[in-house]
Amino acid sequence: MNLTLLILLPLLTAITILLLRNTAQVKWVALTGSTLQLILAFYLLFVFNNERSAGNTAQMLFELQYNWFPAWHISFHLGVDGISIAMILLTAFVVVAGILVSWNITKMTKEYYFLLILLSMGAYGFFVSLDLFILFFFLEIAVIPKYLLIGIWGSGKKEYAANKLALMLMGGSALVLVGLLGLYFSTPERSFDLLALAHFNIPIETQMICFPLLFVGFGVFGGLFPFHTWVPDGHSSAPTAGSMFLAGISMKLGAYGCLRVATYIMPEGAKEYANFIIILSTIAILYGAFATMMQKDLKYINAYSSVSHCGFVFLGIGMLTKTAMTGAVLQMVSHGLMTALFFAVIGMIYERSHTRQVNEMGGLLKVMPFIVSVLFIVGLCSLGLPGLSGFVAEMTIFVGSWQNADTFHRVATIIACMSIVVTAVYILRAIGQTAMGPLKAGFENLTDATWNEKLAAILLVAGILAIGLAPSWLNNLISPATDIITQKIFPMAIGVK
Amino acid sequence: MPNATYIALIPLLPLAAFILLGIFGRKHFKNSAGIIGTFLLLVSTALALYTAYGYFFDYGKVNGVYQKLIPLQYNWLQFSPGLSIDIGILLDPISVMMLVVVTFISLMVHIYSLAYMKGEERFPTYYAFLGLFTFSMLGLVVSSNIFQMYIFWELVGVSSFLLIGYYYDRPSAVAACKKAFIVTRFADLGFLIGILVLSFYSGTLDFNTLIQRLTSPESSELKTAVAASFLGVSALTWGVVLVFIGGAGKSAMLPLHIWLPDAMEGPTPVSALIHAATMVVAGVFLVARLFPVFSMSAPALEIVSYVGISSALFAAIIACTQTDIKRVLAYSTMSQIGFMMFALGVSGSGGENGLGFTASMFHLFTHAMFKALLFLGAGAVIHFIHSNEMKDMGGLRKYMPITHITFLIACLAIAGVPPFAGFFSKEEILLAAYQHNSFIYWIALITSGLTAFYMFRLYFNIFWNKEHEPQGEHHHGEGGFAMMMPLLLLAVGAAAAGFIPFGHFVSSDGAALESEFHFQFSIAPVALGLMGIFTAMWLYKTKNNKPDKIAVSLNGFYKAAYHKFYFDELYQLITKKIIFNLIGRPAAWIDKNVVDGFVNATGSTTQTISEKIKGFQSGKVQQYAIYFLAGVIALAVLFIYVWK
Amino acid sequence: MNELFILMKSELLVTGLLFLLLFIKIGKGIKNESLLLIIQSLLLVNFIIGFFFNKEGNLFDGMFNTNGLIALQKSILSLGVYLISLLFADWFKKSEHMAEFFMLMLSALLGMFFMISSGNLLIFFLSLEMATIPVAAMVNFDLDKKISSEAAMKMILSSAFSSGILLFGISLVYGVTGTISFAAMPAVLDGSPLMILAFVFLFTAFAFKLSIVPFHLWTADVYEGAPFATTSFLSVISKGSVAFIFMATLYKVFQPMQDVWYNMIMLLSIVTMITGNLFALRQQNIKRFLAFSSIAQVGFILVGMSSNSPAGTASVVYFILVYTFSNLAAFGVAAAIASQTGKEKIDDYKGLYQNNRFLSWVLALALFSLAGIPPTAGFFGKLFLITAGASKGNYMFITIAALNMIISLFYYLKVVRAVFMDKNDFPVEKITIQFSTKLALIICSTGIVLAGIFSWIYDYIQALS
Amino acid sequence: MMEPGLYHLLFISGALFFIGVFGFFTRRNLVTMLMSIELILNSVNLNFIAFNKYLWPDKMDGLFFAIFIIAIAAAEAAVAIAIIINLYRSHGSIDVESAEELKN
Repeated sequence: MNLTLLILLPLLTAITILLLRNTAQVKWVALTGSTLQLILAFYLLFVFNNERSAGNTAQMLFELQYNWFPAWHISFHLGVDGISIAMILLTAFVVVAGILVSWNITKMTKEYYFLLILLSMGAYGFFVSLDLFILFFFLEIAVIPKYLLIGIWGSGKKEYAANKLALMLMGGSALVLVGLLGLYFSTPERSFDLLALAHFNIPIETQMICFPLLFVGFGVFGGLFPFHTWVPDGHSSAPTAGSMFLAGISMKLGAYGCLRVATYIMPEGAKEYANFIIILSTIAILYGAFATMMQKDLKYINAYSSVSHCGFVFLGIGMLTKTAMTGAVLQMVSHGLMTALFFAVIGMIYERSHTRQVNEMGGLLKVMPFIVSVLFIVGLCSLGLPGLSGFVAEMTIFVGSWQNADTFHRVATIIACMSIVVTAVYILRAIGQTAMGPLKAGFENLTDATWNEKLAAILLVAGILAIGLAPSWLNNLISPATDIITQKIFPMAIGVK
Repeated sequence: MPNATYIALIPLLPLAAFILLGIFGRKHFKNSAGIIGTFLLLVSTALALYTAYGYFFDYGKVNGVYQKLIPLQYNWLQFSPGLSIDIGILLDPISVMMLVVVTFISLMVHIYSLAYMKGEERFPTYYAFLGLFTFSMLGLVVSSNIFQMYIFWELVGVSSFLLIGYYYDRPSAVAACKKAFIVTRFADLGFLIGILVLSFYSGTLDFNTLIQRLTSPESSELKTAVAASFLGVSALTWGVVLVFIGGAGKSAMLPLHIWLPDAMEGPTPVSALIHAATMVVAGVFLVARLFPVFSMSAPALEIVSYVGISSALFAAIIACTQTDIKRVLAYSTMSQIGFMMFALGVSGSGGENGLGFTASMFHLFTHAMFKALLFLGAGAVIHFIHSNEMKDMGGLRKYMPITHITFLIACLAIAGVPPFAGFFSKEEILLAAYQHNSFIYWIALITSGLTAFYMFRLYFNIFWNKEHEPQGEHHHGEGGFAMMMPLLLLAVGAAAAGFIPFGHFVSSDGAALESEFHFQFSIAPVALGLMGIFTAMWLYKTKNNKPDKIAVSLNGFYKAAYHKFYFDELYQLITKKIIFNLIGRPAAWIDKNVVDGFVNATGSTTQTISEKIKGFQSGKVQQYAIYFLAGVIALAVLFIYVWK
Repeated sequence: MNELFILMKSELLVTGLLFLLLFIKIGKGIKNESLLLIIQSLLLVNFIIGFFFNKEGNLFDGMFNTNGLIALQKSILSLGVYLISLLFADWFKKSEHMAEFFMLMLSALLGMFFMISSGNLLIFFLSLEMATIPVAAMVNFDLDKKISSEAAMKMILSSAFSSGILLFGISLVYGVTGTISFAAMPAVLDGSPLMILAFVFLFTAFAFKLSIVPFHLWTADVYEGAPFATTSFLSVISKGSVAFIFMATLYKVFQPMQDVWYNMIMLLSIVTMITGNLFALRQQNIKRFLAFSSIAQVGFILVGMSSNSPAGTASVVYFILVYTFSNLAAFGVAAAIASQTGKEKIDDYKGLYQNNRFLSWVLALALFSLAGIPPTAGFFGKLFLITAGASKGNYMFITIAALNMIISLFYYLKVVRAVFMDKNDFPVEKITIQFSTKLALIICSTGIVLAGIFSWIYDYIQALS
Repeated sequence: MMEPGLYHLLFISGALFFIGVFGFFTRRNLVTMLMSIELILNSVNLNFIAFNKYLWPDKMDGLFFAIFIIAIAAAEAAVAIAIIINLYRSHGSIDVESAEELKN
């Protein structure tokens, strides 16, 4: 399969949208484009599995290389492994759902969908790039659409939030850039190629400098503590689909970068700094959860909980075992779906009740059973209920973390585990106040979800269940890829202990 | 080997009910939901009984020892080589016994609810949740893998949450369901970490392998697990104690019991199913499942027994003072589970030593019958009276004769009066305690006296005491056939279950355990029980002021017991004051002011600097030239003298 | 003799144009509209011819050099001038002295061509003055505006002062080395203190032209006071030409002193970026805003320049091409708005998107390109500059440069925010855009989008340098 | 009478340079400032001539340079004066302080 299709299809969709005049057409084109992309993503999964079962053991499949800037040894190098496919699937799901939930946007519809599709293109491109330059290119492509989405269609202190987001992400990418250049110049042949860099042993001194730069840089995108402060404001000010994209896809770009670029290319650096990562992520997990407990705005609740959940991703990476890293990727996918769904539901509630303050709501289960049921599902997923994706991911991380036998890792793992209780507290608090209890006056006439909202919710719930009920397909997809990464860190270690 | 398909159907049919009713129930099965759910469960129960029959009498026993069979196993999630979650079915005596108990009680509750919940707006949802719960509980008991158990453990928790919160528009129900979930979740944390510890040292998550590796004396895994220690306690002990914390949370053991009384906010049949007969004994089941490993660690067993006995006593005392009938039952449940727990704690593994184990399981079995009966009976009463409070009841024996009789049977059973079921199981427990630890035995003895007292206090307060004053429509008290039938069936169970030679089927090592009946030994407990009953009769059979007097004379103690020894207040303090105010609020504050503040400060500093330096651009061309020349000179000086 | 025509073809062409204009002006028979059309087509011809008949060689004993790269640089400048002639059509048509303006511009362009080709300090100096003095007159072209003459005064006095400093430096160079020929100089440069002093003097003259801090103070005032056409000429063409020759001088002539100038450039680059950014943060007037932003951009150009390698040359030339597109697009939009509404404040742009979608998108695209956001060419330009700069291994420097991109993004976004997000009860009305302006804006936008993605443009530059 | 050496000339030229600079910095009248610039340029001329004569008598670059500087100075002055006249028209003054509108 030609991977450029994954980038070209959204690009074509975006251009078509720009050329259209009629808003209804715009919506349908966007939906068709993104649905095709979803089908394409599934097709990719299918052919990937076929290739693998046919015995193709190459690290990356469907590689494609085109010399882009030969003078700089920049090539348009694409390829996928299990991790990328997982992320592509995630993106495809979230994009379709995001487009569905924003069906009723009336303000500058064309521009809105254009930006959404552009954003998704950035994500697809990012996940298939094997050249760090184009990876960086796609990483940055996504910044401005986010800014505009928040700034134009957002609510609340949107301008502040949009600015903060754009600037902090830009700060992150500045660090990434410097780190990338460090890598680039450390190789004799001056290459941005991910695989070439990974096979070349980067000098330790370079790793010591570049690893933190890249990790923190990508970490800003991924909401790494203490660089997460754009997350709550950004998420809560963005329009529904914007929040979904931000939390569901964008934050994953950062985490993916941390894993694929920083950790994979610089194993020594990863080993050296693993403890810092663990400390930061552990703090993020628990502190994010506690901070969530005090929030009253539903979007803030989900945003802070994203900080906490993304902490798990970093924890998984920092633990440096194959299982934990697999868990980290699982958590990326799981959190992506879950948080997108959460934001979608919040958006649906907000559209009807015109408030996001939990204490102003109550008893919504009575008037909108579908929406609230979805809220329950997503809440339960967030607190790690078995059968839903969150559980699989978190448990994989915990089991993987526990494979490190020393006290430090143990303590970190236990602290991280403690968050499952705190998560339960805030999720139940939020759900209890909004969905349960006596119905507040003025909410009697609210309606339940419309077809597009139902479709979006069902799509994402299906994703969550697909991982939650039968995780092994995803696990088997991811773990060979994470194995390669950990093998590079501990060349001797095979499997557990 | 049995055919795995139909065994798998046992849990899957309730799941089917859940999916069917959960998704389509509201629209399509508004009225038929109960029938559908009940029918599916009926099939399930039949299959469970068939399985039990097959296991106990056909293929289960090899050379006189019940085998652990795994007819079905499916690799669900592979963590790393050797470490995987396998969803499977493990058949051994306790799981088969639990299959029967769970399906049977659940079926009773399903039938009972047909009448009890009739006309509820969310009737299909109710049956969907019941289905989910039954599925999860069945999945839990047949787990072949410790992680599988954890999975279903959590699912059980969530179904409990959903059912407690069934009346979601009542703030108290909402609070209760949250509390139940969070408290058990807190305990699950221990379970989870325990799993991590055990799996790390055993290198597996599979129950059989895990038990085998951690118990055979020559295994290297056991040696490392014993040798490794943290804070002076061996890793093995840590592991099992942590797992026990999980069990204690689910089983409402001290001090994690606070959710159970509140959980009575759910519909009464739910209380019967979840909070009396099945889910709350999951903790006991967990300890029993891992019993061989527990028995490798003496401190862990001690903890189990002391937690069990103190919960038993503590709950019994509180039960004597409560006036909400469901709460009394809740505390009695807690107390009885305490019995089961300490029975495990005082048990040894294998042969005669395993008496406690068998006793515990036996009590679990009989308790399920009579406690479900009690709850359903109480439900019938509540259905009639529309109140949970004793003060609104009295003299109901005339209005609800069947309920009255069955309730009485259950009370006798729990009080340990021969020949009812409770007598046999409790005797065994006391015997096991007597053989191992006399301190525990004495406490247990007192507790069983108290049990008789509070149960009959309840009984007399409901059915005797003051006369009932019928208001308006309340002519016939009984709730119809659907409600009667389960009561009767369970009453039969509560009366007769004791005669099952339980030791033949369930024992710590699979081999039959001949339990002897010691007549002399039974005198003390039975006498104490009768004493409790008569005290209750003296105090409560007719309306009088003796109870108040006693309450006054006990003053402080009574008050403390009435307020459940202030555990709720303590938890309130910890959660509201400490967690929210001392951790949550500062975390949120720090995020807003320090972390975020730093970012904002960077922004505003930049702005300020930008404002400050605007003077350089003064608009005076001569000044520009001065800066120009100054720049030239500075560069020249810098590069000629300083920076070579 | 034939060679002279080939090698100096651009210069001769421009001279020819100049004279043509002069004659037309004397003739006085043509209306502004048609004259502008003629000029535009001539400038287009000039730009196109720049790509043909290119040959490497030198004339007059090495006083005049040319090669493929230099020809390309000239083409970029010609392109810029052509775009300016298109962009500000509205203003030109209203102007009484359009022909004079073009004459001045072309003579400045001629000076720049010579400057880029110069192989000798004397030619360099002469052409530099030739490129400066007409611009001062161009600054004063809004004759009835007070600030226009103030700006012109500041410009001419400052540049005269800087010429003085430059000349003093040249005299010292001459004193120390005895030569003013670029070719002969590297052999005799010794890095003595006096030489360093001389170099500093020379350097500051370049720095003045490029608006490097602290020699930049005239920039904002002049940009603000000057008419849009002049401002864009100053900020794009003038700056570009000086950057080209500055780079050539550093790489070829002062190669032996590269340790000294590397540090100097690094230091000034940092200071320039930071100062430019900090000043730009606060600006309300769009011209002044773009002035400071262009100062910050120069800081970036210095990063690339510091690499002292062909890659550095290529990236600087490429960046200037990109910068030409981006900055001209921004100025073009601002001028279109200003010429119809007289609004030059960023606050006036609030709600611009409501009535002027095309202008808003072009402006946004231009600003994103200036900020270095993909997929615009500005991203590639900045990245190549930084990559080139990083080849020296000085990561502190690179980090500071990269972090400065954040501040710059902040203020570019400020404009974007005003255009797209802020509410305004009286937004800018629908603006009618001249066809030629629109054409130029489209060319610029296309350039912004495609110059990066189509990598052969960069490859072409790289091949030449 | 002593033959003036290179250093004398350099001294004078240096002095001239700084006088010019000082004048440029301090005078308020635009024309005077322009004259100060002329001083600077002349100091440079002096430099060129002196270097040419004393150090590199065989290379005439300095001499040519000086001639060109004079020419350029004239051109510069012409444009500058034109601008100053225009400034006078609009501001009514040729005081440098009258034109400080553009700032910050």
